[in-house]
Amino acid sequence: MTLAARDSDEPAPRDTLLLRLQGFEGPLDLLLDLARSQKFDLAQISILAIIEPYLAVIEGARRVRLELAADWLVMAAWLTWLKSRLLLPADQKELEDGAVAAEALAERLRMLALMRLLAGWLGARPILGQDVFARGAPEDHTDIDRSRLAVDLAALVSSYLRAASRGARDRLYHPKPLTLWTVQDALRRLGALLGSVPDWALLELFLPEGLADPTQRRAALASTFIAGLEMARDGTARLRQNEAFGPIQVRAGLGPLETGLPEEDT
Amino acid sequence: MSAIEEDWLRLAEAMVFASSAPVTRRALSQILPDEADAENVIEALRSRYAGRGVELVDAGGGVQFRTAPDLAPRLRRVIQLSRRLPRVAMETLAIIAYHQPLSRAEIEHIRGVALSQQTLEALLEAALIEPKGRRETPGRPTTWGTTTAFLTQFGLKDLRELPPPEDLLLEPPASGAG
Amino acid sequence: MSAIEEDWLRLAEAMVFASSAPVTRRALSQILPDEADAENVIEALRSRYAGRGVELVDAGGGVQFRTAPDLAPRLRRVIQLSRRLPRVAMETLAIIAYHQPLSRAEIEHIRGVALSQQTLEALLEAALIEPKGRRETPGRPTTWGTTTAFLTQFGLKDLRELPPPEDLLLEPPASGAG
Repeated sequence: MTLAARDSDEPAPRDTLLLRLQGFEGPLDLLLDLARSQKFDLAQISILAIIEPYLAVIEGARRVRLELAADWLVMAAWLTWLKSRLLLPADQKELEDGAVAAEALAERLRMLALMRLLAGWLGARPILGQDVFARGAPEDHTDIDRSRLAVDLAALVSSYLRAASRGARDRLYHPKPLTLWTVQDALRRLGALLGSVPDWALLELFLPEGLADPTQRRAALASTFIAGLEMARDGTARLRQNEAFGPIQVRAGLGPLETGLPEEDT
Repeated sequence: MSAIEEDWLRLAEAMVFASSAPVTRRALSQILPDEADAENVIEALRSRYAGRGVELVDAGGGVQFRTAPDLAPRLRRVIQLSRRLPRVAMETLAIIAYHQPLSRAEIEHIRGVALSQQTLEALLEAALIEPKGRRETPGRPTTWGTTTAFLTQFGLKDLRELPPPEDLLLEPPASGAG
Repeated sequence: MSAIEEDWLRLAEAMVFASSAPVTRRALSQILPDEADAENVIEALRSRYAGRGVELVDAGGGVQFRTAPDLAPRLRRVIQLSRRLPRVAMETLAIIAYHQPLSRAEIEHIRGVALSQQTLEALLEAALIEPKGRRETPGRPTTWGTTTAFLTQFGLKDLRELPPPEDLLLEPPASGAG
């Protein structure tokens, strides 16, 4: 139904030879046509039997036009090689090689023939739009409601995170302020606590509570010491240190009026 | 008037079915044999389909098959397509939700990029945000906040249900303190 | 099996009639009442339309009303025809249908000639084939397969309806068919 339309048994005059060749889609197409025109059973295509007519067609076409497409000539050369292997093998191995190659080609021709038959089978079906027709004016009973939003809290929160972290990246750099115990803080604390202490006490006892960080602790100690010096200067506190690098002690002074020299000030 | 042959009915039925537009009596006459009267064939076809799921109706100077009117509501399928908010809109909405009321310039400051009119309009159209008055600063910018519809949409009782930034492991924004 | 109610038949008829594409049994079940069996309703509808100008056929995974094939010669004169695929395209389509998924190089190996851009475009435009992913071999070639539209167009329920190769070979080769 597909290929049989092309009859190949009429003797071809030279000028129509090329035209005929152009009617084929490549060497495989021509080979299949030759195989079918010799009424081979598809299952047993004899490659040897179609080599001769193929070479004859190509030779005829070349006499008309030299510039024959390369793939036709490549196939011709390959078939000539195959023929020599099949007819005049130098040894057993060559014969086997030839048989394998011939079988591979026969298999390709069988597959191509099968696909032609399938194409014909498909084409013979009642094709929609060609032979049978569907409803020309279909009705659509579908309403599409796009009003609903697909959102959830997780998406909102993650969007916020994304926006905020990007915003933070783009912002100017602000160093994080250190929360250190200032001299003012120490003056306030020392002034408040010193009155209630009757005797000499270690200066360290007047540090604020809960200073875990060593830096903060040392800063607070320094601030408290400066506050102590400040208060000793106006007489509200007295300081003493018994030896170099020894502990510093503090007690309440005699009052702001007595602005004389501090008793101890190392 | 000759009897209506089944073949004519089949042909008319197929033609009306397959045509994309109503079929006129004249067009029908052209494929029916000469002895067939198009009008009679149409009426025979109409009565064959009477009471069925599909009916032959007059339309646009010809005839056409249409779904029986009583069935149309039962055939109607409503497909709900959930629209996703674009990423930019979602981020903007989130910032407004957390910092409201705030002006457009403030949104842009937090996001670090300019805010398109389109995004703002999309949020307004979805009724998720609304103007919350003007700020008494130079330029008197409009400030924005979220709506009740926003709360409904996200299943929130009130704005305090939003997880606080600290819970999101966000460092407190340095400039946000003010 | 409960009796088929006229109402179900009308509903199914209207739904299949209205659609331009095959209607699946599942879609039909959704609008039919729970006690109705879609398969039974389809069969009842099919027998009601048997021999008429419009028939119920299986195609592309569902059912569809189509004009009766015997009316084709007369309908072709009045109904707009879709474009017929050239022989090359039909062969290529047959190869893809049988061997899918397969690459362009594999198609070319079977046909023995290069696949033209024109053929590929014609098949794609008619939505008969579609890419089916890439093969994990050197060059990662795209592989091709047939679509649901292919089944619909050729009136196939599914790909298993394609005849097995042995059956094709049983036909007398090249004789009477030409």
